Amino acid sequence: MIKRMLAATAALAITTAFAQAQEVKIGLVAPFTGIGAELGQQIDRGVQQFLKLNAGKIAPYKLTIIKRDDKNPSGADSKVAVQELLTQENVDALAGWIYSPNAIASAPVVSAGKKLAVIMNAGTAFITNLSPYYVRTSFSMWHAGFALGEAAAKQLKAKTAVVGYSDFPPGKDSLAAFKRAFEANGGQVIDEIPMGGPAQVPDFTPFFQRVKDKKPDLFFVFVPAGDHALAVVKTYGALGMKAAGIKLIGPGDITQDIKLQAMGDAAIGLITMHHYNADLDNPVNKALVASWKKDYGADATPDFVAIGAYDGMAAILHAVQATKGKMDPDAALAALKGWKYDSPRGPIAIDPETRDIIMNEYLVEVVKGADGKLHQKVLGKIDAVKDACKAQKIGPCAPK
Amino acid sequence: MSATDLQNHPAARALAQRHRLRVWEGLPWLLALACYFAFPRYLGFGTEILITVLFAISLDLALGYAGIVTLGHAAFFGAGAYTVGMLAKNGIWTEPITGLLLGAAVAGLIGFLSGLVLLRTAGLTLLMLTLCFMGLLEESANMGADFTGGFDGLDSLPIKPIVGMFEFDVLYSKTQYLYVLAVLFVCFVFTRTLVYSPFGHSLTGIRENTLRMHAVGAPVERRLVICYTISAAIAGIAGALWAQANAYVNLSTLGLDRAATVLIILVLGGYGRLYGAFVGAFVYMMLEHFLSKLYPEAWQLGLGLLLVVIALFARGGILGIGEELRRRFRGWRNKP
Amino acid sequence: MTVLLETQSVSKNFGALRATREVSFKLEEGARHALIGPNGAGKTTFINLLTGVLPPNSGKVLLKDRDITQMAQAERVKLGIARTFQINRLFRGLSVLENVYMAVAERVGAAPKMLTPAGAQRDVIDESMQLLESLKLADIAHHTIVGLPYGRQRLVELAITLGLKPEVLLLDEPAAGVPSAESHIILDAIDALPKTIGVLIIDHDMDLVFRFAKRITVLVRGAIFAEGTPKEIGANPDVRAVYLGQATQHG
Amino acid sequence: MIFGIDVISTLLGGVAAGMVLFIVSVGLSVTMGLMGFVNLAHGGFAMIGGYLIVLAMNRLGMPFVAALAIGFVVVAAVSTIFERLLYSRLYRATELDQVLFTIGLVFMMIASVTLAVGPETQPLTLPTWLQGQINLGFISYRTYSIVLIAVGTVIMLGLWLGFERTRMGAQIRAAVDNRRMAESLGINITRLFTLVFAFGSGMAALGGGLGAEFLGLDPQYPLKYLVIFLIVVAVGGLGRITGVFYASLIIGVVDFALKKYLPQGGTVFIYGMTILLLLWRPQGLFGKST
Repeated sequence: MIKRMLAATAALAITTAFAQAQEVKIGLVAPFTGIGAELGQQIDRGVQQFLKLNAGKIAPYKLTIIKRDDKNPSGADSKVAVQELLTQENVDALAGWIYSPNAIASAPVVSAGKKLAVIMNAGTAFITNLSPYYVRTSFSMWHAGFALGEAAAKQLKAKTAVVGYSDFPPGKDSLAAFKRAFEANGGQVIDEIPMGGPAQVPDFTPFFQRVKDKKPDLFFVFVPAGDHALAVVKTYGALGMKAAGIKLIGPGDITQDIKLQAMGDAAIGLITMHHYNADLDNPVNKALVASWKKDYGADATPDFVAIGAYDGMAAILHAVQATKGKMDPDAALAALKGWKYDSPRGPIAIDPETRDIIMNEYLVEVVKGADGKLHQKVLGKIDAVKDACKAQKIGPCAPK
Repeated sequence: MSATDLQNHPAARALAQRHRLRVWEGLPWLLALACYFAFPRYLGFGTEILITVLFAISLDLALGYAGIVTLGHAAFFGAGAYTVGMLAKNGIWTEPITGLLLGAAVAGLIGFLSGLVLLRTAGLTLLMLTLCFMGLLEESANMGADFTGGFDGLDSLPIKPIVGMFEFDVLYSKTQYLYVLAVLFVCFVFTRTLVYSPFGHSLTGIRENTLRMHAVGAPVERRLVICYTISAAIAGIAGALWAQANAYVNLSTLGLDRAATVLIILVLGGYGRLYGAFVGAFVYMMLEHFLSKLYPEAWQLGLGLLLVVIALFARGGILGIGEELRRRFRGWRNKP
Repeated sequence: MTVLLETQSVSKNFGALRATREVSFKLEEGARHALIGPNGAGKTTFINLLTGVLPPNSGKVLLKDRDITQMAQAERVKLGIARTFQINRLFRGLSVLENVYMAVAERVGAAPKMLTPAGAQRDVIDESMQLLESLKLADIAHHTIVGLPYGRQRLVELAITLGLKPEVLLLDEPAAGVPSAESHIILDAIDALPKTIGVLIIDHDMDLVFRFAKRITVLVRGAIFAEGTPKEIGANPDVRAVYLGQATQHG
Repeated sequence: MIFGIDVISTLLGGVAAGMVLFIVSVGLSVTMGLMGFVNLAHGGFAMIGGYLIVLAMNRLGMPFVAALAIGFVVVAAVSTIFERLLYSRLYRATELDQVLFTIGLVFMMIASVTLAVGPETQPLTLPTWLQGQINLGFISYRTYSIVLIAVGTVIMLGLWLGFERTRMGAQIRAAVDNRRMAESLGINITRLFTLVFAFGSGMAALGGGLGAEFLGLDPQYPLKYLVIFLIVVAVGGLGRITGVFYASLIIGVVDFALKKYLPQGGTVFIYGMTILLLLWRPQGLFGKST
């Protein structure tokens, strides 16, 4: 009797919920204060733009975003934020993570909480191995690094390269990826230079002077997106390395769209490999950039961080639709494995084996446009690039 | 005055009863237990507060009682945390309670050795030496990535259940909260005994006037090193708890951020007072957790202002303000 | 009479400044000895050499024929050398009783105890209180140092030193800053000390010096200028010229 | 060739970096030596100066040199108010209270700058005559580095002359060595403190602007560089102008050379070197030993 009554009440609750548009709660964990605040803002805007531009597809569901600040890469704040989102807010899915250490520290909580968790930025390759509920819509450092290593040898016809990197795991990942591909194609990395930590921008002069003395064909740099990249390009210009015939290349972190215009003419001629830039010519991206500038000002622009968030929301929406709003984690994950989507960065998919993203990589050169601003010109494209680290089971990426 | 008069002199009585337990001293513990039942969904955050209290107590012993001005105390927090982390990650030692003792031993040893060398100096030189020593450890942990996990740290530490029965609770941190509370209680009782002992009294003497302590024949340097070693060991326990409760360890346990924050917390609560650590950690972390979300810049501005005001007008921190108010109230009440 | 404390041609230089020059000095058991000299004569430096605050550049310091030249300050205190400071050095945030407790606890070896409360050391408290009573400080025993008048603080300084039960007592201007109405308490306290203790006093107050001392050493520019009974020193024309005359001039 | 282009370019780069350290830190050293004040907010004055200078250039179109002068004057004036109203109350306080007070000030400065200007790095664009490379005959090197070396040398000579040859300099030296003695000689310590503090903060502002090319400029500046400024002061010895100068150059060159030749070492060597130096000479390399 009681059982039947309960069932009836439950059924009633479900029907009312449907009538009111079913709410799906998403916990968004990112740094909204501190040194990463600018990146947190890009995440937030990427999410908001997706909700705005896809309002028609989201109905009849209602996606509620609950933001939590994880402040710094210590891990602790992020973990507590995830705990509280799961236990206090009872969220249906988690998303965010700018910093890799935070995604790593949160992994056990995500596993215990049994909810879909979409990584929108953190790029250390092996993170997706740490919890079966992690799905990544951003990138791993291997995507661009490995592809650029190949292109450097084949398209740019370089024989020697020096690698400079910020001394933390994404930097080391980048170095490993680039070196592996570059040397497999006949190039040689003649020097590897750790250039300080990610927390503060160092004076790059001594490192760059070392590179200049080594006279390589290419100088591959990985530094975290943001203020590091500005200093890199500035020092590159000031030391006259371009004139000395050393080409600066790297993943798109060194030409992040929101920092590009501040770099000035020193950036002209920079060559990067990346999955996104705001100048990409496709209708989805055009619509996004236009809406972005309308909402946040003419100087504002989406960048690859924002795209990670935008596509992350697309993934969550797909899971919501596939589970009819119930967000049962196993069903949601099953729906996302092999999911394909037409993103502002071009076609993307989720690798069913690794839950990591498959996407195009673009070889890009920085040029000065007729409008006097810097733009990114696509030189070439590689289709459907997988995270090479997990694809080839290298080091920590090999499943345990 | 006769001998009994002297024994019953208010000063003698005050000194003889200084260490007696006051009724209100049970309050923090009751409150902490009440929170366990009242806020079961905030225990992860509560665990962080309790660990910070323990860390601040360790600093109070060195800084508040012995007057060792250090900006590098996170060196010992990190030493304890990495001891637990590295032993657990490599499957060498995963039992939690003995893990705490190992963390304390390693941190204490580092405290003892560095104290032997560094505590010969004072003032700015000591401040810089403790700071640089911590920087050295942090940078070593960053570089020794094969052992320490570098910037990413060591994750998913396989810590065994407490006394073989209570599993660590990943989602709600229930077990962690009670475990940390119990360890905090034990460490607190020890520290409280220590500061009211003749040894603790002599530490206060060193803080108040080092030259005079030499002149009454106290082995000042040895006392300081012993105190610093004990303080480091307790900080090591706090760090070890952090690593166990979170099941990971990373560079943030060793950084200037943590060292400066615990200093601010202690001074905010009131140093040299034992309970300043409780008040400071609770007030600071509650404000940070709930206010900083809403007004990040205003929070930092307000925190800065608070520190400036305390440094200028209320040298005893929050507890100092309380004592001052009580004194004034009494003076006012005793007036005819 | 046995010699308690002795220096053998001790010298101390600060760069080019020769603060102490080859001073050979003896302090005997039961001595009431005064060390006087004009400003900058090196009196305090000499005390610092005796107590081990400074190491000498050359020469020896002996305590009961034992060479203590290299010994640290704290160890010398344990052997029975205690001093007061020219400027008060007290535990300003603590009560008068707690100040004296510090010294007594060190002397009886209670200070290193970690696991029993300080308040449980009844013997230390009782002894401290009796000492304070003898210096007429018992009524202010619970006062914090900060609020006390300077004269009272000076007495606490003496109380701490007496709490060490020294065999050799070095008093650096013990009555400086003490109102004359109270200075007799200090002299009375010194008079009440066991007769075996050797006391060396440094002071400018000639009344005090001549009332107290049985022997006087005059130090000028770091070296011993004259030594003798108060009568001899008072009658020594050279001393009058370099020191006493000067002192009277200055008032 | 032992003294190859390689070594010379390392020396030039290191000395230029050292000059920036010197210009920022010299005020900190003198105020700490003179007043015994642990002023952790010194880098904050450098940041505020840097912001004034960059904003004056970027928003008002002011030329670089004029902006530097404005930065110096404004920060010196503002710091006078700080010194009179706030710092002076804490001259007799403990180190801990001074640390707390100045950390509080740093937080307030960071928050104010973030609120007013934003959290991002402020780009400094040097005038064209300072950009690019200059040919010194035996080597082509970054023009701005050479200019910085020249400017730093001139400042050092000026300060040295001021310290050694003027009445004021003599007063400062006397007060650093023995404050009580100086006071009894009738030197107006209060006025001296204010002037020195203002001048030191002004120098920091200048350093913030001149060094922005290397050190960048964002709200976290005062905390990011706090340790290195303190290292320079501690190694140089409190209140010693020549000491700070040599310490800055040593640290600048050693740091630059280590980064260039041993980048794997990170900051370990600088920390290690500082610890050894301070254990060897607790008063700093050029400080007065007690």
